[in-house]
Formats: sequence, C-alpha cells, structure tokens
Amino acid sequence: MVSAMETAVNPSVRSAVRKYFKNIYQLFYSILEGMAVTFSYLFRRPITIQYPYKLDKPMDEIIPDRFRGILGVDLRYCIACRLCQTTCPIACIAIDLERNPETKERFITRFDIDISKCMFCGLCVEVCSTGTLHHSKIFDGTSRHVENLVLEFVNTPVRPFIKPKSIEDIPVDRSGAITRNKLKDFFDLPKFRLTDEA
Amino acid sequence: MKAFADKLFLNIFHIQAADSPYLALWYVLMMFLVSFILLNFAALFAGIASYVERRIAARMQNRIGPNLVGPQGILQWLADGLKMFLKEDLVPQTADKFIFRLAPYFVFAGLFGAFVALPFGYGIVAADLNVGIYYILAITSLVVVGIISGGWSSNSKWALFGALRSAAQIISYEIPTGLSLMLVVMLAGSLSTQSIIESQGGWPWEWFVFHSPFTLAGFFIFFISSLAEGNRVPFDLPEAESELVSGFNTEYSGLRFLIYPMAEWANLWVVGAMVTLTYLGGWQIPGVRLETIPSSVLLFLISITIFFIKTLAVVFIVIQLRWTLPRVRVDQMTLICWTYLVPIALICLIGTMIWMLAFPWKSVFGTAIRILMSTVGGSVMIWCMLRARHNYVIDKDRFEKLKGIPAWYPPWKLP
Amino acid sequence: MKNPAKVNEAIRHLKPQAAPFEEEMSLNFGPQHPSTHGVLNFLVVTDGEVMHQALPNIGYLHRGIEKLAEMTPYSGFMPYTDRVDYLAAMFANQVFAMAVESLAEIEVPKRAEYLRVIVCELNRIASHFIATGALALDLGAVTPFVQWLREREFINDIMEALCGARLTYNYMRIGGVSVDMPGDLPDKILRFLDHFEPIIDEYNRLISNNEIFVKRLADVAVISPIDAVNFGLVGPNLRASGIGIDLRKTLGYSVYPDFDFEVPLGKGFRGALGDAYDRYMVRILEMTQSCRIIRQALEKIPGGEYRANVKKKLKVEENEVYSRVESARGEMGVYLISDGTDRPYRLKIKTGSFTAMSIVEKASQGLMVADLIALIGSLDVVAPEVDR
Amino acid sequence: MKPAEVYKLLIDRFGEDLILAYVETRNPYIKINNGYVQAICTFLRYNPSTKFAFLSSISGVDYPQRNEIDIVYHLFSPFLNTLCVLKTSTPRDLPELESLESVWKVANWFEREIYDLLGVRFTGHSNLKRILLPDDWEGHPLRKDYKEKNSYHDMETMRPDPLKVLREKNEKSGKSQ
Repeated sequence: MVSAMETAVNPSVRSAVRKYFKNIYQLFYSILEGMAVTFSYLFRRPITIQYPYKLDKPMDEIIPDRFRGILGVDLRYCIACRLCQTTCPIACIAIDLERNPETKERFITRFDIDISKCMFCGLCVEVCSTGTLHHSKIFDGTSRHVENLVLEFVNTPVRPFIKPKSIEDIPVDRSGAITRNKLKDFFDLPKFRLTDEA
Repeated sequence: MKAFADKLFLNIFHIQAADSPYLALWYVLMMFLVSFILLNFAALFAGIASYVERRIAARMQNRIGPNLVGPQGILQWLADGLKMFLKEDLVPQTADKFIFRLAPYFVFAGLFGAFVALPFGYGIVAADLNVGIYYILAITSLVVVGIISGGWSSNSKWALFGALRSAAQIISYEIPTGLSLMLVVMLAGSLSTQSIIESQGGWPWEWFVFHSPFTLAGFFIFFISSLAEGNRVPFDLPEAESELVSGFNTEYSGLRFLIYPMAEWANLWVVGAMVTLTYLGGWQIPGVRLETIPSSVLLFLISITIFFIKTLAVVFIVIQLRWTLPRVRVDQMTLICWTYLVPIALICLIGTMIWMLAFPWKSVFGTAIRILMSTVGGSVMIWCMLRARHNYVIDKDRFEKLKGIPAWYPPWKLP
Repeated sequence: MKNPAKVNEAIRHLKPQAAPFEEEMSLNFGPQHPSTHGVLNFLVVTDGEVMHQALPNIGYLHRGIEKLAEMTPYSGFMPYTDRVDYLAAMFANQVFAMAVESLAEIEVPKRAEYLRVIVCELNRIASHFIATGALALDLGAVTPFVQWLREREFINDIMEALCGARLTYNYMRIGGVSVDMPGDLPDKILRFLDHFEPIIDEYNRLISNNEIFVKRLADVAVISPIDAVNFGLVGPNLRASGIGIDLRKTLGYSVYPDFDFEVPLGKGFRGALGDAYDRYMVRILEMTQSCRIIRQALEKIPGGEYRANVKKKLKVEENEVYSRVESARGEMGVYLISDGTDRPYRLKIKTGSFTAMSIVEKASQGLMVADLIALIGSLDVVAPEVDR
Repeated sequence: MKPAEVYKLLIDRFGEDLILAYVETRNPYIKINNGYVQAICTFLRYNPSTKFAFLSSISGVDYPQRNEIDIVYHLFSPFLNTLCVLKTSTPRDLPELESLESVWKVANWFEREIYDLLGVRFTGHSNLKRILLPDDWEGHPLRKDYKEKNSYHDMETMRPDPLKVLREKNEKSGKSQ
C-alpha cells in the first residue's frame, strides 16, 4: 500500500503519468518474458525419473559407489575389534564376544545394528580396518515395526577373522547385490516384536 | 433452442410440435436432456482440465506429471474424484452447519448456470438469450455468495480471510468486467452471445479485439478481470495456499470440497469461451459467410472446432499464467482494479464510441487499422516464440553436456 | 475472537508491551502452515489484513545439540553438526572442525582447505536455491521453486558422488576431509557450472524481474542498517541492508583470501535499501560469486594430503575458542571450551537464523499477512537452525 | 586493535575493580565484574576507537565445581576486525546479571535462551521467558547436573532401546549361549 501511495503522490504529474504507463509496460513485458521461459520448458526433457517404475539402468548403477546406504556386515572378515561400536556416536551397534570355556576360542555371538537409530554418518565404516562393515546401496529400509529395523548379522556364533598369510587370500566380492540379498532377509522376516511380549 | 426442439420433434414424430398435445412434456424432456449434456460437459471438462493442467504444469517444471492411472495417467481425474467421493464429509463442530452445507451449491449453480448461455458453435447454444452476456455476468456472481458463506460458516479464521478477500475481489472486478464487455455490446449492438459472434468475422482483423487500440486494451482488461473473477493466479487470493493455508475451503472435505476445485476448472472454460466469443471472433470461419454454414455439415463441424481451438488456446494461456506468475497482494489487487483497469476501461468505452463514429467497420481506414493491429498482435506472438526459442537454445548444449542426453523433448512425446 | 481479555491474556507472555486493541484477532500462523519454513509458530495479532505484530514462538525443533555435544567425543560430534542446518550442512561441519583444529593446533592440509571451500560454495548455492525458490513459492509462483530444486538436484548428485550423502554430508573431519574427490568430479562440477550460470539469467527473467514479484517484495519489511546491526542480523540479510560484512573477506578464514570475488550488497535494487527484494537479490547475486570461487578453486587446487594425522581419540587441553564461518545464512559461530578430556566441556552454536528470527517481532509491525510470509521467506529462516 | 589493547583501554577507563583479568586462550578473553556488564558493553559499542557494533553471541557455561555460571559475550568490531570476548561469572544458586537489551536488541533472544537453558536471570529484560523449551518445563538442561525427567505431560521422554530389548529377549529364550 505504502509504495503505491508514494507513486500516486508524486510531485510531478508528468513523471507520475510516465510512471503509470511504465508500470503497465513493465508488467506486460516481464510477464511475456516469464511466459517465454515457461513455454520453452515444454520442449525440454523432464528431469525426474519414475522410480521405481521406469529406470534407465538399475538402481545400483545410478547410485554412486560412495553412497552411504544401510549398513551391511560381511562377518567373514570381522576381527571383533569393536572399533565400530566405540566410534558410533549414537551407540546403535552391539557386538558380543563369548569365549568357549573349554577350547578358549572366542566367538562373535552378536552383531546387531539398530538401523532405526543409525544416522548413516559413516564413521563406523571409516574405522573398520578389514572392510567388514560397509555401506550397501540400499536406502529404502521401511518396515512396519521399528523392531524389525534391528539387523542381526549373527545367527550362529562366528569365529573372528584371522589375518591370512597374503592379501590375495581375501576375495574381493563385497558387491552391493550380495549385501542386498542379505539384508532383504532381515527385512522380510519379522525377527521379534515388542508387542508379542506384552 | 426452441426451434431446434421443434425441428427434432418434427423429424422424429413427423408432426409439428405446436400441434402435439405433449408439447410441454416434450419441452421439459428436452430441457432435462440439454441440462444433462451441459452438466456433463462442464464436469468432464473440469476433470480433464485438471489432468491437463497438471501435465502442462509438470512439463513447465521439468516433471512428468500424473502418469500412473490409466494410459499416461489420463484417468487421474477420475481417481481423484472417486477418492473425494469416498472421503468422509467432515463438518466442523463450531461451524454454521446449514450454511456450511449449502455453500457449495451456490458455487455449483453459479458456474454451471453460465454454460446455458455459452455457445459452442454455429447455432449451438442451450439458450440464445437476448440478454446472454448480462445473464452470464449475473449468474457467475452467485459464486461469490457460495465462497463467502462457505468461508464464513466454517468458523475458521483462515477461511474467513479467504472469504472476505473474495468479496473484495469480486466486487472490485465486476466493474471492469462489465465495462469491457460494454465495448463489445456496443460494437455488436446486442447482448446475445450468438449475435455478438455473428457481428464479427473469421479473419483476425475482423475480430473485435483488433477493432481499435481501445478494444485491444479492453480485451486485456476483460481477460485480466475474468482471471480475477475466476480466482486464478495471479488473483487466487481467496485460496492462496501459501498464505491462507487453503482459504475459504480450508475446512471442507469430501464431495463438498470437490465442488470448489471442480467449479474452478469449469470456470476455465467459461473464461475461455467468454473471451473467445466477445473478442476473438467466436466460431467464425475465415472466409466463409454466415449463411453458408448451416447448409454444410462440414462447415458446421469446422465452426465447432474453431471455437474449441480458440477457447482451449485461451485456457492454455490461463494455465500457463498460473504456473508463471506469483500472486498479487490483496491491496495491490484492488489497486490494480481501481487505478488501472477501471479508468482505462472507461477511457476505452468513450474511445470506442468515438472510433465507431469516426471510422465505421467497413471504412478503408478502419480496415487498414484493423489489419495493422492484427499484424502487430501477430508479431508480438512471434516475438514471444522467439524468446522462448532463445531460452531453450541457451541451455540446450550445456544441458546435453551435463546430462549426456539430448535436451530436446517435444511436448507431444510422452515419457 | 470473542473475548479481548482472553486474547490479551494469550499474548501477554509473548509481549507484555503490546497495547490491547478492542477489535483484535489473534491468529495462529503455524506450526503447520505451508509457508513457515519448518516447524515455526507465529502468533499474528491482527484486525484484518494488516497485522499489528507477529510474535515468533520457536522451539518446536529443539533437539539439544549443545547438550549432546557434551556427551560426544570430538570426532563423533561431526554428524550432529549436519543437523543444525540441514540446508547448508557443510558450514556447520566446517565451523566445528575449525574450532577443534584451532584448539588442538592441527594443521589442515592445503588440499583439504580447497576441498572445503569447493563443497561449501556448492552448498551455499544449494542453500540459496531453497531460500530464493521458497520465497517465490510463498508468493504463489510454484515453477521457480521447482526449477531451483532441479538445479539443486545436480548439486546433491555431486555431493553424493563425493561423500555419499545428499543432505547430511558429514564430509569434513577434524584435520581435513573424509575422502578425496573422485577423479571425474572436477569435470562434473565444471559441467554443472557451465549449465547453471545461464540458468541464473533465465531464472531472473522468469521471476526476479517479474513486475508482480518485484511489487510484492520491494519496499516490504524494510530493515534499516541500524536495525540490522542492532538485531544482530548476519550474512545476506545484513548485506542486503547495505553493510558489507562478509566473514570470508573480513576474517579471511580458510583459503578464501586466495580467491577473487565480490561481496554483493543491497542497494535498493527496486525499492528502499534493505527491503525484502534486496535480501532476495543479494542471494541471487551471491550465487554467481560462489560460481566464481568454485571455478578458481578447481583451477588452483593443489595435490597432496587431504587429511592431517589426527589421533582417533582426540584429547584437547584446557582452552577455549570462538570460531566463525560465513554460512549460507550468515555468521555461524562455535564457542568451544575444552577441559582436557575427549569431549567438549561446552559447545555453543551461534546461528544466523536465530538472530534473524528475533527481528520478525519488530519488522512485522504494520505489514499485511501476505507480507509476513515474504518477510520470513526473505530472511531465509530455517527452523532447525533457530532451535538447534 | 588487538584484544590486549582493548583490555588496556578498558583498564584505563574502568580500573581494576571492574576489569578483573586478561586471560590468554585461543581467543583471549577479558574477565569483567558481573555488576557492570552493561556499562562496559555500552562503552565498547559506542567508543569511537573500538566501535564493537556487533554482538556476535552470548553463551553461558556452567561450572558446578566453582559453583558459578560464566556468561561469555563475543563482540565483533568490523572496523577493527577484532573479536572481543568478555567473560563474567555469576553465582550458580542465584544467577543474576544485567540485561544488554538496551545496548543490542539481539541480546533479548540470546538472554532468553540462556535463561531457558541455564537459568540465569537478567535484570531489566523486557520479556524473560523460556524460548526454546515449553513454559512449564522443569530444570535448565545445560546445567551439568541436569537430569531429564522420565515423562513430560505423560509423554515418555525415552523409548526402549531395541538393542537392549533384543538382548533381553534373546537371553530369555537362551539363544545366545
């Protein structure tokens, strides 16, 4: 209102008249320019992809390699150093070690990650020296129950990884697809529910 | 309409309708049939317009738009409507329940009533009222009653804001609308929609819009104020979703809510048709005299097509404006009306009067001016297209380099 | 409202000096409202379209990040800083890293500094996309916002290729950055800049020069330079009022002195100095400058280490520091007190949105309801940054 | 002008009773008497040789051992390009300080925040109310001895940790042996 009043009460009538028509001209000109822009977009390609219905290439190829998805664990290489557990700022990783009283052998009896709490910061992956813990390319971790989002990676106790003699003994097979299949099981099977207990 | 009913009666029963004892019954039957057709046309248009608008908007925003329901999402509007049907009809506890329930009917009646006097082609009009324009102006004013009562009765402050804005808006913009229609009425010498079209011609320089500089201004005034009356951007103040949440229809849900957007999209046709019939030559076919149209079915169909094309072009521009422009503020809205539209409309009214006397329609100078002005209008359109091309070309190669795919994607090609 | 006494009672705790009006209506603007950016609440005191005042009511997104910092080791706090301002997470990363580096006397490698500048400037552009686009969206123009979202998507893709996340980057580390950039990234960024620079021009034609848009913003919610200083406005909001303080220039932190760029100032582009349009336009102009900085940085970036050697369990001697960066929303400061342990004794995050929010109470007086959203939008307030 | 020079200027102007100490840290700070904050800040702001126009932030730090709360003012002068850090202490049991609202308007919200999170009362503040937390919140979270209540208005403030619940469940079923 103020601006309009100021333009109306201009000392010089002539400049007021000029401004009046300049306003009209500018309005039309700028609208035409704007419409030219929107019109030109009718001939440009839509940028969106129709996830998940139509994809040019599989999602794994679209997502860059460094993508920080849901954590995956390759237990074959876990040396049970617990660095990830201590590094995690929100304590969403739980690792249990148990020693067989007879053979004195250590076993990883638990490697759980609470994905509902995880904030995908990647600090645990950074400290993992063997590459056990890694980010998969999975990002849609929806589940009906928040309890299902606890990923349990140990079903039967596992022996910690012992460093092989040469580096060639470690096969490089940590591809996204394997992790994906692995994690899929965890999402599909309802592991436990808080409601069941009540 | 009456003549058509009589003729149809003659063709079916082979007796003059006036002779038949069932004349009144026949007329009532025909009335129901016509209103059925009109209502369905309006509702279908509103539905399809909603889909088309969303697709166009999507393309302007580098998106695809609704494309899942049916082939290319063409049934999206049906799905939306169905969803609205199935929603619970909530009435706020503190609302004035009677008026709250009644309000959508006003909107409905106000907009769909306008279709009665709108022509669709040569001789195709539900009722060729001799006060057609006046009737349309009057009945569309009913919409504001629905909006105000709906906003007020829902007992929500946001809805009240919307309703009061709407009142201010429609009251202001009735005046430039009426004044700018007066130019046309003056030129045509009639209030009937059909005879306004008949007094124009098929070629652009025979349209009223290029009759004189005054009518050109009048055309823009009419277009702008019909946008305002139809609550379209940049004048969608009553429902300004980023200011008033959803304005007057904030509290509505279900089928009652559906009426409001449906009326808004049906209004697109009313705006398009009104602009077309008053200023853009209606269904006139270039180079064909009026008397030859009824004799040929082909010409008859062409007249319908021309009217539809012109109307849809106007509708497209209205849609494009909506996705280009921001919204004006409420004081600017009234300011535009009272300092720009009304004075200019008055000047145009007087100017057209003088022009009509000075340069009659058939005079050489009048024709020359009309041709000149239509050329100017055409060049402005060409300039617009060139600007659009410039915008496209400026980013074409760079986009291609960035994404690795060509930027060209014609609008008729569907992803 | 029916009972004016009730209204006065309701607003009393928010503003005791507000004179009671007989015909006053109090309107809850938010927390669920399309144009409060995030979860904010304004109590709008009005008697029609013209407001008497809008009283901000914040705290809906308070997560106690400062308290969390006292329980988290230095290296583990970095992900939390992403959440301070999710639209420009890199700056919070940088300012925290700078604070700890300053305390622990860690030398950051040159390459890391350049990488930081590149990602920060990219992030600044991305943040200004949301600021300017959302302002246009609030004023009813939907298309510009979507256009900017498209451009922002390219930046998100770049960031994703660089550090694996699109929004909460957690890219910087104490003593450098987490990863070096992949080999094809400079080319990607340059291709994006080539595409983006003409798009700014096109965007101006689409909306910035639009007369309706200008009329909606020009002369609206004018903040005078005196007010701007008094209310502690920072960043683009301050510069829009004509005060040329840009910490990149004044402090010259990181490697910013190496680059040649200008600091756009508001000069009343289409109205009074310090109006909403100036705040909008300053952001648009800043994008161009950010592009310039990125181009120079990509040219000059040295090789070498990207991360200094820092102990995993970092312990810092008793000391304190206040480090500041020029975030997309202005000065972002971290006041850090260490006490010899591996976690901060006290960490205070000072953000630009917090002070920008406090001016709403004053600047909104006498505006219209529709102008309030222009004011909020032009101040570029991000709710989580206000509340932390 | 370096912080040390600012300290010298202040000492000359106010004397040792008001300006207590100059402490070298990363950002050296000047310890001032808690009763004269407003006077000192007004001086710093309007003195033509300093012109600390900007109040960058106000922070509060709780020291339970000393039984004190420190309030830290960060002033910035673009003319000198200097950051001046003023620090003052107030007793923890009855923390009270002068409000700086009359010097910088922005102090209003900063002080409200400190009142909210640390419980320091600012005299002369126009509107000293909680700003971030609800009005009926108990306690001041940034104090070191703050304990969060288990529930607020019958809403739980904690959710069960799924990892713990899982462990208990596994132990019950004897899976982890």
